[in-house]
Amino acid sequence: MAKYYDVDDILAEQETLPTVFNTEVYALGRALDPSCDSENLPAGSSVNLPFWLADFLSHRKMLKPHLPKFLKKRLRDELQGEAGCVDLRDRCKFFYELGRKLCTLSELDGSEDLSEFLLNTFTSRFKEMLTTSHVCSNETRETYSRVLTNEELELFTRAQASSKAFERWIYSKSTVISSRIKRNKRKREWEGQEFRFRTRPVVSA
Amino acid sequence: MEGPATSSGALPPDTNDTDDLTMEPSDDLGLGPEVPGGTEHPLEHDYDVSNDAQLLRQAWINESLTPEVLMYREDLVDRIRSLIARQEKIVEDYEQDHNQALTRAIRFAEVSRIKFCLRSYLRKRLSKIEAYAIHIYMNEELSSKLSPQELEFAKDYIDAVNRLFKDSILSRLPKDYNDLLHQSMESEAPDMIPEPSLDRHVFVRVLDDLGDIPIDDQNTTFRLQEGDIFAIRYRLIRDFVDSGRVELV
Amino acid sequence: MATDFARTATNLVKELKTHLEANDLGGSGSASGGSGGAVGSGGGVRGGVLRDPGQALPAYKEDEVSKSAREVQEHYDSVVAILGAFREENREWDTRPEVASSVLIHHQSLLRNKRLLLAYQNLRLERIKAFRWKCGRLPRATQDKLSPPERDFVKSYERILNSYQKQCRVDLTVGFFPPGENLLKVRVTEDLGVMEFDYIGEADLQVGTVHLLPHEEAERLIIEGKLEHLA
Amino acid sequence: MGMASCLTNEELQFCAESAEVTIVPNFSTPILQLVNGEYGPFRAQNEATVPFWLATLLRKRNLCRVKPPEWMKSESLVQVLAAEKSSPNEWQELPHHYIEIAKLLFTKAEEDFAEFEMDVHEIRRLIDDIRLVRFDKIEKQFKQVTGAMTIRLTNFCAMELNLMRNFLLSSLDEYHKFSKTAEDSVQQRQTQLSDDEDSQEPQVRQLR
Repeated sequence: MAKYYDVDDILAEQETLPTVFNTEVYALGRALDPSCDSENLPAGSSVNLPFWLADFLSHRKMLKPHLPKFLKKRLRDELQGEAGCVDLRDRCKFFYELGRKLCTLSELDGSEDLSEFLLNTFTSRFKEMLTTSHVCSNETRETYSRVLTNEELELFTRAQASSKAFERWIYSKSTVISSRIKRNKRKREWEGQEFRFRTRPVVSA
Repeated sequence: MEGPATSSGALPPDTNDTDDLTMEPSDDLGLGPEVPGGTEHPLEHDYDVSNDAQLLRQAWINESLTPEVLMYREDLVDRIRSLIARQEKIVEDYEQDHNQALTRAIRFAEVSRIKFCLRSYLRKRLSKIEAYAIHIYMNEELSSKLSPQELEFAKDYIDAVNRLFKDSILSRLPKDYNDLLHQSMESEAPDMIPEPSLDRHVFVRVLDDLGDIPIDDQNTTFRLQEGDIFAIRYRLIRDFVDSGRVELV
Repeated sequence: MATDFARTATNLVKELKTHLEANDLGGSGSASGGSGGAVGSGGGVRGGVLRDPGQALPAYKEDEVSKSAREVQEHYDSVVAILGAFREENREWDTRPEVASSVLIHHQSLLRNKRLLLAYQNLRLERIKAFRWKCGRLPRATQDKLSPPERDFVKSYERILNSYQKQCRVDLTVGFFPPGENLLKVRVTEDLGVMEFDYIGEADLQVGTVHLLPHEEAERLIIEGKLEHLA
Repeated sequence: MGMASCLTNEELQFCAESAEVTIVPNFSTPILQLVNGEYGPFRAQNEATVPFWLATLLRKRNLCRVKPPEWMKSESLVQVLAAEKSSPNEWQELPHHYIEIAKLLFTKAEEDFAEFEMDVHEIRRLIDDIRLVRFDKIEKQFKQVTGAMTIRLTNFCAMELNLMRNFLLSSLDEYHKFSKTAEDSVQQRQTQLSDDEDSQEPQVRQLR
């Protein structure tokens, strides 16, 4: 897996979706569903599972996955109308990433037009972001960081960073190199490291 | 003439003494292949690659902007190294010679620029090698793109990271699940190895008419003509980077 | 709830990620990827100076890692117990869907925990390297936050990096910023005594004094916070 | 979103400093042989061509005047600006590093413009205008991006590309992921039909 260590990918797979078990599950009744009163989880139980587990079991026909609430018809209709300002972050931080992953699930009802829906949503929101991404007020930025999904926020922040870096560069007379760390002189924690200088101390102070 | 308006500590020579600006006899100058200098090229062609310093600069830019490690430019780096050494020697030799102060400042500036490119070039490569060490090391074709030193670095790096993962995490896991290449004994092929995404998009400039290249499975093609710049999926132009028919911008 | 199957490790990763984002070193990805980034344009999203170098890396959470490892062991024990029971009875466990699903859930939870734990270690590893490239060697405050295996790694990393640099006869830990002028104007913020430099020879670096020093040698001292670059 | 591939603006400026410029030296010397090539011979008051970094070094020591390049003449800038404004989908050809070069000249050799009868303020304003008009056009154009595609950006300049790099390229990456997902899910549905039978049984046989 090329993205084995990718933390965003990992966290996207932590998002949950409703599932219905096709089989009974031996000895995990309570663990899967706290309201279960038998040792085994009965077949037909509805359980919310993180994607990483639902995906695996669904491929083995042990459960049937369902669309998470935020991808249900109602929200989709809502998004068709005014995609730009809908708070997707609240619904799922990894809206697109998880959405795309759901597209690969077999047996997921309503997944046929899911990829198209995701694409359309991204496209319409992308345009809006483009208008504001390079120049925008602090308030807009604030609002944005509350409603954008992780993927969108990353794009937005990157665009902002590029603009800022450009402004900094174009208005600067010369490049000033600065330290990334503020040295704490009181604690002498920075002392005594044997840095290998090419510059050779001749006389120590 | 005015005194040095400059911070450099290198005093400008007396105007009467202009001969001091002359460099040493030309047999003393180990310069790269004799390619006409940039003077013939108008500004519009400031990207025209024609000598080692420029080649190195472009190699550094390519390396900075591609998702995967490119072919190591062994000959170029070797030539650059000896150029640097020679120039540094000259800078050192002129240390006491005030008549050569400007010459020295110029050479020092130029060699600093070249050293910056070389370091950045090698650093960018190392960072990609670190990120995809196992992927590269397990693939002969990719390994062949590394210098012997880089290959050794990759191997040592893999060892060091393996040891870290083993000591801190894997040693605490049950035996069927403590491998670093396979998620578990169930995995038939290694399924834990990070690799670069060749589907990332890049900006390229076409240096050579490449004709129509396919851009998807549906036989759609795209014409790449000399001088054009594109935002394009890296995979589509991958082969042209090492052969120098496109460059990253 | 099934999410409990990896909760400890998930929190470990989430918390570390949040901490690292709040204490950004500027620039993204592996720091060895180039130009220090203090003036960087690219990934340096949140930017700024790291106020407290001690926060560059949070302490290694040994307790949580152990706890998660214990959970892994429990999953494993469950699998072994189930398989053992069936072997004793000489029955095929995988013809029993309710048992198979249980085994698969344990199995998948094992993989998940393993991935999270490794991701946790890998995130730390990346930060340790980034710090080394951008700010020089780790300060004491950070060294205390390393686990013993991490301390070993730091040593190994220094060693292989040195060996590479030696073979290539190049010092990669300087020259992160494109050289503009030969000499940089700097003010000394920490007594360094008399040092010898390329190009200009010796300089007496007493606190508060101003010097013109060669770009690449001055650069490292600036990055380490011993000199201040004056525009 | 993976390792960021980028160059800093300072690095771009560094690249721009390798481009050549005309200077009028006030000293004379035979050919200057450098790694980069041969420069000179220099004769006082005669034009010579050197890379920007060398021009800057000499200029700082008051050893030359830097002659702003032809394309910076206000007449040609006025033309460029007009053309940029009148054609929303076409980009005028400018030196690849025009923004960096302009900045270099404005900061390092501002007084020299007058010596070549050029009005530095007017030129500065024109260049800023051109830059802004082009940025604006770029944003408009990218609104037409609606999917994974290859985009022709001929005549885009280094700094313009760098400014758009993160946003545009990452968006294209994102679009590509969408189209790939669409393909994959179609494919998967097809294979699903064929092996529905075998996969009924849980696939865990090798687990010990």
